[in-house]
Amino acid sequence: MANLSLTFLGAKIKNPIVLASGILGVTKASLANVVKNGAGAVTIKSISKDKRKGHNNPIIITFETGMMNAVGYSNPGIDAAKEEFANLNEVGAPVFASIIGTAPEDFAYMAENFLSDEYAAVEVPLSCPHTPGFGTLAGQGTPEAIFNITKAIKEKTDLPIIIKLSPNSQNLGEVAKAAESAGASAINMGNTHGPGMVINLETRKPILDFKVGGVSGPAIRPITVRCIYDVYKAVKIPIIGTGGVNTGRDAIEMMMAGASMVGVGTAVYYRGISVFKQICDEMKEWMEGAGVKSVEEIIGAAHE
Amino acid sequence: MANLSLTFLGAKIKNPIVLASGILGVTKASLANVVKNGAGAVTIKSISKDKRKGHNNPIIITFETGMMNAVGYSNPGIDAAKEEFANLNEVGAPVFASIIGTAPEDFAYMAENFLSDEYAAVEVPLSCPHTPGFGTLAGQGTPEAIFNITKAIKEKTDLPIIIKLSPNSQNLGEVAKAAESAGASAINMGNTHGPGMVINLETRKPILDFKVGGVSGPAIRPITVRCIYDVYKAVKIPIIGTGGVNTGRDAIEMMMAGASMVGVGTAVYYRGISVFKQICDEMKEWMEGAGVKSVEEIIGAAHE
Amino acid sequence: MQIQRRVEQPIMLPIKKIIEDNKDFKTFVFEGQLGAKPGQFIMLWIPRVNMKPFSISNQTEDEFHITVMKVGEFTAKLFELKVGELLGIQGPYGRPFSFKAHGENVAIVGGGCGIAPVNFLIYDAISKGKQVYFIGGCRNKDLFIKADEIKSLPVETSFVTDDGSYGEKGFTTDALKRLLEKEKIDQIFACGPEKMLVAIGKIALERGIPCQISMERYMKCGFGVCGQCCVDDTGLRVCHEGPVFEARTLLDLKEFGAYKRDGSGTKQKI
Amino acid sequence: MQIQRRVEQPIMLPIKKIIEDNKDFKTFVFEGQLGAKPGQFIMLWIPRVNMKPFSISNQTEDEFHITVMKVGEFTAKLFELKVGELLGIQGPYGRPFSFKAHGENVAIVGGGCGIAPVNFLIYDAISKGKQVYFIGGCRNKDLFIKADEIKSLPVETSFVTDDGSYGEKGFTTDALKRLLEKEKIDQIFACGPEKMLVAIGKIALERGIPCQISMERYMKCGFGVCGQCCVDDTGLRVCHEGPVFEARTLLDLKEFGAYKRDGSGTKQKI
Ligand SMILES: Cc1cc2nc3c(=O)[nH]c(=O)nc-3n(C[C@H](O)[C@H](O)[C@H](O)COP(=O)(O)OP(=O)(O)OC[C@H]3O[C@@H](n4cnc5c(N)ncnc54)[C@H](O)[C@@H]3O)c2cc1C
Ligand SMILES: Cc1cc2nc3c(=O)[nH]c(=O)nc-3n(C[C@H](O)[C@H](O)[C@H](O)COP(=O)(O)OP(=O)(O)OC[C@H]3O[C@@H](n4cnc5c(N)ncnc54)[C@H](O)[C@@H]3O)c2cc1C
Ligand SMILES: Cc1cc2nc3c(=O)[nH]c(=O)nc-3n(C[C@H](O)[C@H](O)[C@H](O)COP(=O)(O)O)c2cc1C
Ligand SMILES: Cc1cc2nc3c(=O)[nH]c(=O)nc-3n(C[C@H](O)[C@H](O)[C@H](O)COP(=O)(O)O)c2cc1C
Ligand code: FES
Ligand code: FES
Repeated sequence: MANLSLTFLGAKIKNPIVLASGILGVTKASLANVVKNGAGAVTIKSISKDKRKGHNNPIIITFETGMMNAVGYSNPGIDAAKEEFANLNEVGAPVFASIIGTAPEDFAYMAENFLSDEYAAVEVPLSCPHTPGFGTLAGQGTPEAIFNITKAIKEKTDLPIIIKLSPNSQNLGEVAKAAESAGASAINMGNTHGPGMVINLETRKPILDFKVGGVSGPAIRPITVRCIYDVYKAVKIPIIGTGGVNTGRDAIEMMMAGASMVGVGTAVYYRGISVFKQICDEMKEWMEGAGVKSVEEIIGAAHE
Repeated sequence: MANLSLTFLGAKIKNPIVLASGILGVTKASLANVVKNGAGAVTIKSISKDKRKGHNNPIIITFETGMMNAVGYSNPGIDAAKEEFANLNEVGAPVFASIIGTAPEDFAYMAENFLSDEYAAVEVPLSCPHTPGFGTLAGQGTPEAIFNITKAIKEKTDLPIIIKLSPNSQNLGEVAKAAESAGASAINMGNTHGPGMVINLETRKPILDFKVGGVSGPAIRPITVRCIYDVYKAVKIPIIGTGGVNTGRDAIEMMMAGASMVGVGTAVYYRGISVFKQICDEMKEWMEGAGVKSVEEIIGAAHE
Repeated sequence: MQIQRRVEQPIMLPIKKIIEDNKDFKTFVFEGQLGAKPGQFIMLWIPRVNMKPFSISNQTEDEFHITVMKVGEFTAKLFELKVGELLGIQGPYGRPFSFKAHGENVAIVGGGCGIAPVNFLIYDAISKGKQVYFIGGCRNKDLFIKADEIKSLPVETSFVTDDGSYGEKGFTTDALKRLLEKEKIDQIFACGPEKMLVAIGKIALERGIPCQISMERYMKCGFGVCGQCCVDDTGLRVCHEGPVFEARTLLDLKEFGAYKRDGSGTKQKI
Repeated sequence: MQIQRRVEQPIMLPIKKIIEDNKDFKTFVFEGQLGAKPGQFIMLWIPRVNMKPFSISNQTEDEFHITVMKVGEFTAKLFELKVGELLGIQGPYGRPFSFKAHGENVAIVGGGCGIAPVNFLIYDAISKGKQVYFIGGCRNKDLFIKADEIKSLPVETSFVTDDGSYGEKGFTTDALKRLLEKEKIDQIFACGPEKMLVAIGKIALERGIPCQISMERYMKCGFGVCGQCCVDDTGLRVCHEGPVFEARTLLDLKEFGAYKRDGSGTKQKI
């Protein structure tokens, strides 16, 4: 029998599929529901110090080949979120926190005051393409910014730190190395692409209220694969490959490019909430056909 | 009756759809065939001083939502190309040249020795993501490089210069302004995205011989639209919007974002060579329904 | 005209007609066959303003209706619009009401705003040959919607108001209990204020009568991705596994009748 | 097993069998139903080496063949491979040969390497109840492929070699002319060296006999995008509007029998 379990950042995980941040991650109950539907680990929706309303609706649309979102980091703020995400053992699988801020101090504050050892790790997206003050719109994607923010968090928490990168980074290798050298334990490659824009012809207006939004889903998979491939060449820390995975085949492709775990978000739209189980079943089927016993064997296989 | 004709860089063109460089552009006869199939203008495959073999095959693959190519600028070199593209009046519509080089001097050489006033304009891709020595792999996409190359060409030709940009440029506005201030007459926004990678699971190897390739087709449209929108805000010179257009609806969306003409390449794969006529028919149908008399009315309409 | 949707983007339709139900309610009529079922909702886009969920309050061969109560910024803006102006329609979304194959007598309970979605259900029930017992409740006469319309249908109706200004004085729950004593009811459907829904659900459960309830939660995407509408402790998505649920499913929820979350995810008491 | 393709990417298949036709030719057999028609080709991928076009030389319920002549780097590499090794198959591509609805007697002419694709056509013609007159030509006996196989079929055969070492001495054109004098031929099909194809096309045209010819040009994508295989002066794509064309279409081409282009687009005399 093909074995999907693996060790990631010291934790034993039953399969490499992790719920990506921002999809079905508003409540603990929803995370538990995702685990019931087959995910090996889950990531909470990103939390900031202060409560955020986010952008007006529409915040998510789809187009012929993918999805676009500009949620704008809506979240209830640190206090309500701490209450929401307590007793995480009830979720049934490792939970990754996700924290955001506009300056290194914010991240340090979040690390100190929000995190707890109930989380398996903390993920830090420095790569959102559609929220002013955050991510690439705030220059958080440069090697310097990444180094400083990672360091600031590292001083305040013992949790493994996962830095989530933007596929737009001009020199991904450098950017990933900056995270590694500042003490990050893993890279999440990566966030949404673009941003993109879809215009409604009748009104001649962009549809998303923020006009532009990060692109996810099938449209972005090949570029994500290349990004993972580049990061794998540059750093030794493990990678969560995220972006456009819809099937077991896609997940295996990400792992061959260098991912140890595979993030899944938009696929919930295309294949329903049981997509986590579906992907795992498809991976097992492929592994059995190919004679691969443990999923850990194929990590980085495309580099050989 | 809806009118698709427009004036672009001083030339009267029967419709805004232009064949993108590198698709069906190896021979003059092929360009004429594309015009017969409805294109308003055509662009030749990019030509370098010396003959180039390009990358080994596969140079083009498709994936679920688009296409990836790493042709590697195969072309017969300046002398054979001059012979190939003579008597361009036989093509039946304006022809844009496309020249490439590894240094500003190469571009100057091509401008001086390859171009003729049979061309309606010269396009200069500084944005190919998959050919060592050229485009973004050679740093040709920075504002400085764009400025210098445009200047060098400008000194050697009186043809209008179209600078073709990469969607990856971190600051598109700046990059477009560099071209404008160096004397470019138009921007082509843009080249392929990524690059991306598709891995064959059985062999655990990237499929494209160059491993990575530029992404085109439906997958990239929303990001292209946003890029056009950004460039339109930054410069006064007209824009050719290229990337992911498949239908008349898509072409109108590009024009509302700010494009004066719309490049079409990969759609030949999805809808056959008559795609140029199909797109024009669909544009006319939409214009008639929306009461738009001239296609020039909608350029940049999404900015109002 | 069949309204076709390939992607989750609004389709622009002109407002065909506006019916002023009363001072707080308007019904907006659009042309086209939406293919919706009773209990389903659409996301309504006022371009560059916002997009919010509204139930389909009726549907014919070539028209569909939504009935809106003015409660805040978005609905106020909507009330300013005139016939002919374009609105974006996205959907229909969600799990609809569904009739059991056997069971002639159905009780349909609508409280306040909740009369809108069940209005469509009443028409559907009639067309399927059900005997409909409708119970409508409101705070007072002025707030009632669709009362005359429903009265004109082949339906047994009873109306209640908190102050007795229309129909009997009392609550829908009282009326429902009276009905259940008199008639053998095979299935109950309800939509309205959540406290009322809890009470109705309990009445049905106690008596072992199948009951479907439509509930509301803050929605953003409307199609099951953002997680904004998930309920405790099951994590079910109101936009996708709901908005219509079996009463038992809802009564088992920790948050049903107790609290909900706003657009930032912050809990609010109900 | 039906081979299914959703995207233009190679599907990996193990070599099931290798037949050594002669010292320069090998036939590679793969398992699976490709759904190809005679005259169509596949792109064959040797992983991380290159990908090149080859015609389907036969197809049964559960197998298909390609027959390859060793001429350069890629084909030499291919000749080193063993049964069981994986090759990438992409396609089938191109416009196939097609029979006219009426017309019993068909002449099929294969010259050298061109015998490969017409081998498949012969089987197809027989299964459609045609009377097949096959003319095969080669420089000498040692280069012939499929001769014994074709001879064993219910087909009238005539073979010619430049040196008379197999069949008669002479060219396929001579044999064709002799055949046309003897029999009423309704349709001619041909594949082989381009100078031969020009001559055959002319013979057919002069006599007003419908004639389809398969030609080769340097191919990269194989599916009509790159433009590498376009011919002068029509710009038709050999990979897409061809490789099988009506003889008239080809004889009208400026370049047919005169020149072709290599992988960089540089013209070469034929
Ligand atoms: C499935 C569903 C069906 C609905 N059907 C109808 C209907 O048929 N008729 C009708 O009048 N109303 C309906 N609503 C409620 C309607 O969406 C809100 O009244 C409307 O969004 C209020 O917007 P506002 O800006 O005017 O008010 P606000 O001032 O923003 O809010 C007023 C109240 O409306 C609710 N609300 C606001 N935004 C949302 C949102 N995005 N999703 C859910 N609730 C929200 C909240 O409870 C809030 O307290 C429905 C809601 C849901 C979830
Ligand atoms: C539609 C079509 C069907 C073909 N069917 C067969 C077949 O059934 N059996 C067979 O043996 N050969 C066939 N060929 C030719 C075959 O593709 C070439 O022999 C092969 O590509 C040679 O590669 P190489 O590296 O061994 O030789 P090289 O040294 O690269 O080239 C030798 C010659 O092969 C031709 N060639 C090389 N590359 C290509 C290419 N990409 N496309 C077209 N021609 C090329 C050129 O004429 C060249 O001069 C076919 C070609 C086409 C276009
Ligand atoms: C609706 C939506 C909301 C998202 N919100 C967040 C977020 O809050 N934090 C974050 O790090 N990434 C966020 N993302 C990005 C995803 O985590 C993921 O990186 C991206 O969608 C690519 O993966 P996918 O194609 O599997 O969806 C969001 C994506 C979507 C579609
Ligand atoms: C097969 C192929 C070859 C290409 N070759 C070139 C080229 O030589 N020069 C160039 O400027 N762009 C080249 N491009 C990019 C296209 O001109 C165009 O910018 C891109 O494909 C996006 O448009 P599309 O989605 O309509 O194809 C090529 C694209 C493809 C698919
Ligand atoms: S509103 Fe987004 S999941 Fe329900
Ligand atoms: S081989 Fe590319 S168009 Fe024919």
